[in-house]
Amino acid sequence: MKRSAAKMSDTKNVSASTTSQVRFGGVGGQGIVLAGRLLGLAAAIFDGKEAVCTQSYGPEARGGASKTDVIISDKPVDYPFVIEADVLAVLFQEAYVKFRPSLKAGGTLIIDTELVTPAEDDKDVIGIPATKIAENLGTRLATNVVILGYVVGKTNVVSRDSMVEAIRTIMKPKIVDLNIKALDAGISLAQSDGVS
Amino acid sequence: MKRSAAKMSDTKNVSASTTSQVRFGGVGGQGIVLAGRLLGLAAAIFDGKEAVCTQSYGPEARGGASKTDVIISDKPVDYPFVIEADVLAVLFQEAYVKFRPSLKAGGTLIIDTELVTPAEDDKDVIGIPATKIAENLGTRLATNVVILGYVVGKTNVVSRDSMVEAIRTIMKPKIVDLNIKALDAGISLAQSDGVS
Amino acid sequence: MTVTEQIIHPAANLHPIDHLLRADRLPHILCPGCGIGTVIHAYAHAIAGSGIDEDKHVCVSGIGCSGRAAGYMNVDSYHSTHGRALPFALGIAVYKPELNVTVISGDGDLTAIGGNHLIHAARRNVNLNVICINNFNYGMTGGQVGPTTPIGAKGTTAPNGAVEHPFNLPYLAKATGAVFVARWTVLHVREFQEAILRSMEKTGFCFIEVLAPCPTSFGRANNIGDGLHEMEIYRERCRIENGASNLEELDIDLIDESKSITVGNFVDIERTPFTP
Amino acid sequence: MTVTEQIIHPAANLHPIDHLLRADRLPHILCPGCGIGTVIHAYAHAIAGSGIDEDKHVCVSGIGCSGRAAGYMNVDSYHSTHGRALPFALGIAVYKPELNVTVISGDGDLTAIGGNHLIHAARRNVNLNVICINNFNYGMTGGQVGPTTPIGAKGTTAPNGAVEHPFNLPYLAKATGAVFVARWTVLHVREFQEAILRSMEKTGFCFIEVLAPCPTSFGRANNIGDGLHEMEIYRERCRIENGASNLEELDIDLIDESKSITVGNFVDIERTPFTP
Amino acid sequence: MDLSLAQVPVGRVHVIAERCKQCDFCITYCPTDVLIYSEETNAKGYHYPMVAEGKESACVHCRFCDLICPELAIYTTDVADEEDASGESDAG
Amino acid sequence: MDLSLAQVPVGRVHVIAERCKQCDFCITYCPTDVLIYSEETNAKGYHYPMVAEGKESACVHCRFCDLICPELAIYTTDVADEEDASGESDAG
Amino acid sequence: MPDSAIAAKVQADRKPRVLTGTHFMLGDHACAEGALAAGLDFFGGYPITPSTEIAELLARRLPPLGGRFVQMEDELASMAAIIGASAAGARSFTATSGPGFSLMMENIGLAAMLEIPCVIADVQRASPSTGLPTMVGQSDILQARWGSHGDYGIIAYCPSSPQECFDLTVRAFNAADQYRVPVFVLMDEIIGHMTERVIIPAADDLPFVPRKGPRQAPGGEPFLSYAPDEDMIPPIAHAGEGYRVHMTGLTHDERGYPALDADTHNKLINRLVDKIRLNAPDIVMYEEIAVEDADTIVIAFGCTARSARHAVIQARSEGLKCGLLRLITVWPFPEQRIRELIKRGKVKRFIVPEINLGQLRREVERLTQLPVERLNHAGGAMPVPDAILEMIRS
Amino acid sequence: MPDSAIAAKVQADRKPRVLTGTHFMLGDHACAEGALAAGLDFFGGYPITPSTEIAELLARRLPPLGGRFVQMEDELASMAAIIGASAAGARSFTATSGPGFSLMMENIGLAAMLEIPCVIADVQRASPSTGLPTMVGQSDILQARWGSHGDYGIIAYCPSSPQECFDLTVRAFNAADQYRVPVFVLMDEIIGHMTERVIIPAADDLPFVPRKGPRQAPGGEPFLSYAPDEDMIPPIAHAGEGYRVHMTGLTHDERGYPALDADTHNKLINRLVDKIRLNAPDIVMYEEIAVEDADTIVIAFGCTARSARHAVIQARSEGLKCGLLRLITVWPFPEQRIRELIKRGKVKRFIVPEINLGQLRREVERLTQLPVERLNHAGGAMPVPDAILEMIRS
Repeated sequence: MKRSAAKMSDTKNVSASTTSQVRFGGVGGQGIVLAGRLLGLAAAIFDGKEAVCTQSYGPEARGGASKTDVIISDKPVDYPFVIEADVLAVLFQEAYVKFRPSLKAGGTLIIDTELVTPAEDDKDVIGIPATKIAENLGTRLATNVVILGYVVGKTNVVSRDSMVEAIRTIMKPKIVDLNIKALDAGISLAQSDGVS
Repeated sequence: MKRSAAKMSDTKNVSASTTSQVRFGGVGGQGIVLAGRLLGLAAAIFDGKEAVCTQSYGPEARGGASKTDVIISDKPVDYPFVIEADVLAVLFQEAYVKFRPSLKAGGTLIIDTELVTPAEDDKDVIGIPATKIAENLGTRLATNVVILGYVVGKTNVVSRDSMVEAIRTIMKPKIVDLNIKALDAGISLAQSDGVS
Repeated sequence: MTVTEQIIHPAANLHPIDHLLRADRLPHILCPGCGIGTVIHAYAHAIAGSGIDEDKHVCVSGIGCSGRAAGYMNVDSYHSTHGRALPFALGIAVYKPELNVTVISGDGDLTAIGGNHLIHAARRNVNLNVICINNFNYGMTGGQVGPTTPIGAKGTTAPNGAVEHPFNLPYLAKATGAVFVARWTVLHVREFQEAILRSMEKTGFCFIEVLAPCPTSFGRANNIGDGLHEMEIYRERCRIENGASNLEELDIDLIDESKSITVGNFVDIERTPFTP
Repeated sequence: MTVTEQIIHPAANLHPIDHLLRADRLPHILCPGCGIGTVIHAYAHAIAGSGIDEDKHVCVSGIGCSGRAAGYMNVDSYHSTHGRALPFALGIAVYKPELNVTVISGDGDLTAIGGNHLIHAARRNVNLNVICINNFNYGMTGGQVGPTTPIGAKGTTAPNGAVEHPFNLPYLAKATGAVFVARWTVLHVREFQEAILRSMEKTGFCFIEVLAPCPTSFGRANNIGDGLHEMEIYRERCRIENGASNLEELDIDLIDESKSITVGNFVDIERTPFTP
Repeated sequence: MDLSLAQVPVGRVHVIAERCKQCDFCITYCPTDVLIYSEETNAKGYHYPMVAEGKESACVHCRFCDLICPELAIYTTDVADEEDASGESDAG
Repeated sequence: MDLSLAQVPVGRVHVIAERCKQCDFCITYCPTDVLIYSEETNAKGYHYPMVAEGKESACVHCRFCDLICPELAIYTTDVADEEDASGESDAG
Repeated sequence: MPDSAIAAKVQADRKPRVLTGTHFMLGDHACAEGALAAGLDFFGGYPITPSTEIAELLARRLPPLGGRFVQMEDELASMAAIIGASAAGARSFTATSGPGFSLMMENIGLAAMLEIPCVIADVQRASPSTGLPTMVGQSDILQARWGSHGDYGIIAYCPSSPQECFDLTVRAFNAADQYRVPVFVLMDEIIGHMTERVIIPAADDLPFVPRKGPRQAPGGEPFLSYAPDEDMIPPIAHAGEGYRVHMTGLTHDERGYPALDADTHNKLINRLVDKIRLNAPDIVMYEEIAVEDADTIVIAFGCTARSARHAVIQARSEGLKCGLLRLITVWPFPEQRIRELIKRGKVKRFIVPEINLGQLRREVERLTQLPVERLNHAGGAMPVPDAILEMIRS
Repeated sequence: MPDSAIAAKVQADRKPRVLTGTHFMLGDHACAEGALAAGLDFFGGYPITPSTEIAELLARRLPPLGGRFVQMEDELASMAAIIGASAAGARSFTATSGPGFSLMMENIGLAAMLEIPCVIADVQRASPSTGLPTMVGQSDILQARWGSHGDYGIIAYCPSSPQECFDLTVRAFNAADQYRVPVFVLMDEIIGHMTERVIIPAADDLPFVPRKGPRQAPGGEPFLSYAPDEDMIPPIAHAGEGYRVHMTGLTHDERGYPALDADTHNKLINRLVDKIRLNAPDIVMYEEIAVEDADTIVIAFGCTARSARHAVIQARSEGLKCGLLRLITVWPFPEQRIRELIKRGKVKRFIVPEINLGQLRREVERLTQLPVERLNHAGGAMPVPDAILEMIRS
């Protein structure tokens, strides 16, 4: 088809759509891009929602603050970046400073207590020992999935089963189980807070 | 000045201008470009007329028919190529075949008898032994100036003195005299015809 | 046995090798005494002698007088852009390894603007036969000096003589990885033809430099006279040294008459060819 | 004589050589364990030690991680386009011969896309000091193989290992005419610095290849681990042979642990420099 | 230069006059000096090679005139071959 | 590798902590093993070098840690020079 | 050993040529998968951000499928190599970004002149010069049309999603072969680095338009590589097929031989331009939302069209009479459709948001004296929906 | 020995830098003499028809005058070298034609981004690709504006005679230095290979606009290479002057340091474009004949303008109300003047003859809905006056 004319119905009550904007902030090598892709994959393929994942690259391959945005909605996602984050999860001090303003009032801020020290006046910060948990599971490389699990457990933006499927789809078989453990550790930690 | 607006008077009776279109036809290496530049130089600088000289290049450095056009007028010359030649001087058979049609009815056709054999039905061809004359002067390299001299003598499109000045201006000192001889040989041959 | 007579053929017809040339385009545009025609001629004979299906020969050229070579060969032939004959040919040779691809182009095309592709094609050992026609200058544009112009030789862009050290092409080809390297002149037409045949036999990057007269531009600028005079320089000063080991010493000095010009087949080795 | 204490300086301040760096731009963007910073550092020391007015030093770079070098040098410095650092620098050096122009760029920039300018600048013997930082791959774009990647080494565009024969850069530089040719590693920082000084003294085309770790891209792809591990490879396998005559045999094989890596100052000759 | 000959056959000279540009190569390098220039010129005005008087049996079919010719304007055939009545020329 | 020393002075180690990226070069290649990592990390989260306990007089000011450092994050001065009260550092 | 290497790769990677199914895929990867699905035979490229992921995926995927992946020494070589491979019959492809695209311009002109099909993906970044290599731009639009010297025709697709990166790359290969022309996939960094759902159909459901080959056997009458059919496209014969073709960047006759005269040139170049211009109705693609009664029409492409769509739908929900014309082909430009919309007399103004300083806007201005309002950013960021919404409301 | 060579040249050639006087001169040579008269210091070039005569003359004339002539290995190197020389303070120049112009595109973008002055002569030939190397074209007009990736500003002059080849080349060097921008002299083969009277004024009568240098001594506060004055042009400091400048093709701040963010990029690139766009009134040049009351206005440039002039004067003598707007600068395009002419309400149509398939015509169409009639030839021949006259009459 050369041309597709959208029905007017397409243009009705778009504002009714429910959309979650999730941002991961960190530094090259921490796997936050992977975290974002896992979340988006789980939403778009296994939860049947609409999802877009984007990331910002700096010139540094290492050492610069970078971010990954995931937008999840029940309607097609047009603008692919976070405008006001519902959830901001950060694993790097510079990233905390740079992206903190993008969290909407009342949004969920999650940090790794070992890697980030929030400003004194920063209220309602959820600090979790993601790195420690990952180390206890055998490798700090799983830190990204621990915090991802926490986001999932906290927000239910996607189902745990879909996350597991996403992990199985993307990751090498030999590290799948480890990462499912990391995921569940994050989820249970979130739920044990009893916040969600 | 950013902008020059021509007076309307500029646009009056342009057709009144007298213009001569001279074409030299030959082959790379015969010096027809030089012949054209000498003629244009004499007209534009030493006779105070308007003159433009253009040439056509083929892909061949040697062996292809090429031409040099000289337009001489008492008004600025706009279109720089021969449309209908008043004079056509050719030194190469292919050039004769290719450019003969560009001569206007009643125009002057000059050929080197040694280098060009005109079509049987071609009337009013002026054949001159330019190469022979040049050889007698010491080098066939002067053939181009002999035929140029004939054009000048025949048409008086520029003065002999201006031609001499042009030769002195362009040519290396040690070949100036030779070429003036060649020029005069052409001129006197033309005038001896008593045609002009 | 009868005595010889001689047969004058009409223009249309027919040299025995014409079937490998686009004979309807002859005579070609090249100047009297230019050596490029002899290279075209030798390549045609090499195709005929290669024992390889004529339809499997491909000729690629760049831009310039030598770049016109492809246009006269009656095989699949491509006249590409200035300097890009080698990557163009790489595309053909890599995609259809069954083809025998020969690049014929000039020194300016292959070593000035095309120099990067030359060293990388040699490094990769792409299966190509390269015939680099070296006439020591840019002929098509009227005789500018280039990276092969001997020091002191004149050109329109070096009216007082070239001051840049020229490339020693066989050495450059060897240093960058060519598996067959030769230098001949168009006067050494039999040896040159043999070298082309060898390059067609071999798999890998083969480089043949062939010196050719350019009477109209280089010859005139350097008082060499016509093509025959440059051929005479080759005859008088060329020294055949097949397998010469001292490639770094094979610079060409056309000006100093005491200097000899070494020609021959210099390199013939095996190295893994490029098959991505 | 007192015992040593140690002084922890605040971020702003101040290494003794900082005046030759754009210290306000430090820390630079290069990865932990990357060797490029050591090259920048060595070049700064060489400027200081050259005895040449700092204002007469010029640094030109191309594109890539190594191409960022110019941006950190507190001399007149130019970050040009990919592959064009050499002709850009030629323009400066030819127009202002009183300047001491150093080109610092990567293997990909100088020998892949920039290869033609390298061989022609060497052929002409342009008065330039070239520091070619060889980290065996394209770092900035994430670890693609290039013309210096050893056969068998992995990169994102050669997941099963590079199959192309790499350049032997000292041999290429010599074969095309460089008057000073050296290869060192960033571990040989003192010798490397001496080589830079020598190139600053000499008039003509000087080429220094310096091997530098790229832990993020090349190291990770080839299980070398971090920058220190690549430095350890240099320490274990480099053999110093100044004036080595067999340049054609100086290929680098990082993978085969039995192969040594020859480093040293190989060529130091005089040849008419390019002064058009 | 290698002008040695395999055997000494008798050759017939064939000239494609209109292709000739008078470069002199064939005339100069004929090992048995068979060739001279024609009186007449071709359409482009060039004199082309022809067999000199008295040289009618001198051509040894070494093919150098053929191979060196930049214009593909000359070649030779082996008279013996022709007597074997092999009509088509396979000088290539 | 040439790590030979001209003389054996006593050096003072200077560290610009915020530039360090913990590449390990200075610590590994210090000929007298003067350096160890700090407990604390800098703003970017890297541990930086410091003089090990008991090594306070071990630095011989060979400057290798300085020259090899990709970050210009460390250098040494000659204590003797300082006692000549030459304030400015000319390690370069 | 390279053969064994290929064998090894086949072991290592058993994935089929067409990854039929539903994926959450990076735009650059979707483009590369589209090339594979279209039957890619030869890739010649050079690393450059933000296009490198295309080459990296093909380096893994193409050789096990029997194709050839070559990392060339530079972009000039990449472009020349894909033309050469295509001259031998390969579906060939390269991917680059602005600086590399500039280096390819001379040989893009050669491909146009030789009428050798090839596909070039340009993942646009913030330009000019080195600019912001990792950040978005849409400023190669006019370069894609006019970047090589002289007049010639090309086709350029602008995907707005990873799905379109796949679909339009497949289409690009078909268009290149159908029209014997270089075809561009003009992506931008945001689309190339965006991960989203991509649905890849079954291999048999993919469109495939083969090249028109000779209708004569080799060896007979000379084959005319440049004798056009009524569609203005000549059949093509490839190296090694026995037709003894000649192709030259010089002005040439139907046989392909140099013909250095003005008339031949004028005839040839007009055909090169007209074969795209006059076939535009079959080539042009766009998507429309609610343009029927719109007094304000937003014209957008690439990532910018996503914000435009959001703004238009929002504005409609506020009762504003606006619509979106999303360009899928920027070249040929959908002149005819825009003239139709204007002729209806309902539209009062156009809004053209782009991540450049107003390149496509110029094309719209040629067609109308109605206000053409601009929303431009030189590069590094895409317009937020609210910025476009504000202009619609104003 | 090269020095002695130069000495020898000085012996051989005592001609002064400025050939004051009246000459019968080739267009290419007039361009080269213009460069010398403007104070050319460095030429880097590569042979290409029909521009080669420019390089050949400079090879003879420049070294004896103390300048540097370098024949580079290719056009990419030529362009990079003249930028480098200019960064060191040289008035630098290269000359080429279509194919070489395409190869220069990437580094033309660098010159624009670094704001390093340089002059490029493009002697246009029949294109695309190799085309007709020895025959005329005018089809690099839009490439000159859009050929490099991204948005940037340039200036382009189109001489119609050897005299203007001289005059406009002098002007090009001044404009390049005044606006810190690459400037093109867009000649065509007919003008370049035409010999006509050229009057060269006394050296003191030649305009000379120097570069704005730093207003501070070196060694003090950091010099800001990219801090613009009110005219939007920053002063420039050169290599070796002690200012420790840094220049990068990356997006940069006023100090010249990389600043990789969208806002800096947007500000910088808008200035690069606006410094030409907003200074256009001072840059634009055109010549008018009898436009005052014209209902038909012919817009032409280069060699085509000569036939147009002849046709317009002829038509006027026949009483037809027509006029000629001859463009001397094609970029910036004289938008303002054409809008003025339209606003007068007298003009009913425009005729745009060009030796391309309608490139400049597009610019006119952007400004008006009046008929813009085309007279196009793809290349190899210039329109005869009668062809234009016919259109005026019709």
